[in-house]
Amino acid sequence: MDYNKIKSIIEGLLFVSGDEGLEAKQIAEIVEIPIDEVEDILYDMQADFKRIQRGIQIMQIGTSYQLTTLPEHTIYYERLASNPSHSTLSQPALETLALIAYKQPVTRAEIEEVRGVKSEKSINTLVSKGLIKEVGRLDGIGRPYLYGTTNEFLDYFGLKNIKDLPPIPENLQIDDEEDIDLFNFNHNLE
Amino acid sequence: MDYNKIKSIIEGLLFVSGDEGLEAKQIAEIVEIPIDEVEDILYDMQADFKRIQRGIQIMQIGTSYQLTTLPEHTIYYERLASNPSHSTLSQPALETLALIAYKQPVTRAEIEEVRGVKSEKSINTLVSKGLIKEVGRLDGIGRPYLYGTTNEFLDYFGLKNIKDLPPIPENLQIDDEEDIDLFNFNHNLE
Amino acid sequence: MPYQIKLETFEGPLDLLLHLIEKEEMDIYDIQISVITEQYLEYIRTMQSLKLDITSEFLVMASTLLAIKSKMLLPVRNEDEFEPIMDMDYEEDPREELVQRLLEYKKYKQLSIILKEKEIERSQLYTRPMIDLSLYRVEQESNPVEGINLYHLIDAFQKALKKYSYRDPITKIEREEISVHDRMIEIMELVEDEGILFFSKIISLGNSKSDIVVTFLSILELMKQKKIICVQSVNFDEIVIHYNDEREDAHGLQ
Repeated sequence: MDYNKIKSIIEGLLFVSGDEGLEAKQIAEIVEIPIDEVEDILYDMQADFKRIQRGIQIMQIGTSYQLTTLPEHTIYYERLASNPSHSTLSQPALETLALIAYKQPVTRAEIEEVRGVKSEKSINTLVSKGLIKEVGRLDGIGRPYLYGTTNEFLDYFGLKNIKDLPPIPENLQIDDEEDIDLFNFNHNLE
Repeated sequence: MDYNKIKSIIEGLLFVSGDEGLEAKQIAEIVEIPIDEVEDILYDMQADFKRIQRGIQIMQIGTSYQLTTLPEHTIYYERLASNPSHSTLSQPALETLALIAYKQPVTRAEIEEVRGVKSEKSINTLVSKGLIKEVGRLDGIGRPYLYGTTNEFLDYFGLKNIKDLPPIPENLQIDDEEDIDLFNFNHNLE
Repeated sequence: MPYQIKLETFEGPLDLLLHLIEKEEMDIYDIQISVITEQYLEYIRTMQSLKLDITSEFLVMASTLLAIKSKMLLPVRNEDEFEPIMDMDYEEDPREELVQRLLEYKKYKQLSIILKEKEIERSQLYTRPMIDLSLYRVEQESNPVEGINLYHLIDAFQKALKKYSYRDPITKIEREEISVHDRMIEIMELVEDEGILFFSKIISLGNSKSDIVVTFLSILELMKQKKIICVQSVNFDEIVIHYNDEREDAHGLQ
């Protein structure tokens, strides 16, 4: 089949699949070409889209692909009434998620050990948002659950795969972002 | 603004607006250019899409524009629809069915409120498959139809009655704060 | 006159300690324990005086700090009183474990900030829902829900609610909300139909915080009007809502 026609079909398939995305494997089955060829074409299409200034891009999330808008045009989409933007995760949930993402598979006890606070609620929130899941159990007392991140986690943060996570900062510098005078309590507290 | 950039933004806008499409007037307001210019650009884009063998097209319906698939690719969408990784009901239809099952009787507006997208198509599909039906009308403006599940729905899922539906797992997160253990400081330090 | 004070909240004791160390511009490897302990306790006392909840973790850390502080005051093992504490054996530094915990926590706190940035970047990309493929389905299926079971249904329900909670609350302001009055009628209908109702069940029917608040207010109002009776056998047990038979005019609501 004509190379451009395949590209055209794949674009249509990605369009139809919307935010569900499509696996390269599915595309291969539908278009009836080998999977590595599909991957090459997708890679090629990503470049095409950029080159001819298309208003959408092909994003890879894990083994699946989906169309999204471009970050530099966000302001225009915000002007449309229906805004699908994410609600943001709370700080406790983000901390818990960071731990799970980098140390997975990890138990709740290990998370609480590092964070120094109970983390059950954050874990439940993350599970219910589909960002983490139970990936097994640890042998040993109580056989606690081990948690790991999901494909939705990758999607939520726009990561190709888990290795795409930003590296752990090497030097831990003390950052003085917040300068709140907490301890000026010489006022009268009543 | 650069002509190609405007095209790119318009493509993204049409993509994001989905099945609802966009009026030329809305596009003009968002991109801040005159409406006749928008119409010219859209006309131009339609030609571009054809020329470079894009997998989607810009369709004009009345005064509104939307992106749609190409009729000559129908066979591939049929394959996608019957691909084993897709269940018999599409994800939108399944979500709509789930909402109706758990929240019945419910109006279309309520379903759309939760799903954040138009759900008329899904509702029609479900009605035509005999899974849901109109069960009454709501008092109030427009007297909208109320939908509920059918006996066939119960049959298919092997339920005696609707109360047999499994409970939704308890993960209603009122907020993300951590568990709070109440301790009275006075009793504990010293 | 109401007294206002700026009090930051911390994720936990480690978060608070890091803040104090940074504020004092201390070297994390050489924490002045007595200064930090003092400030830490001061913070807890303030929370207490403001009637804020203090979690057990904060108190455990307070005792850890006090323990380290007292160890630091003990004479050094090799009896050289002039030897500064920092020259002690590495393992002997009572602060060592705490420092390691702080560093480990700090690492993940920084990573959470990176994730936050990624979250924002990603939230600026828009997409569209999948097209309903049933239009393209060729063969007429005998079972329209072939391959779908109840768990798919629950999953779909949760996904729908998840999307709902993802959407920008700013665009949701004019959302139609159920009034307390309407919710009271709904609850009465449910109680009359079923005889009894579990509180958890009613609450889980709602899907937003305001829904839950409305439900809760409705229950309180119905209790006040003696239309329902709520029973809870022990603390944290299920609250059971009963229809109040003894009241004849239980139906009409004002």
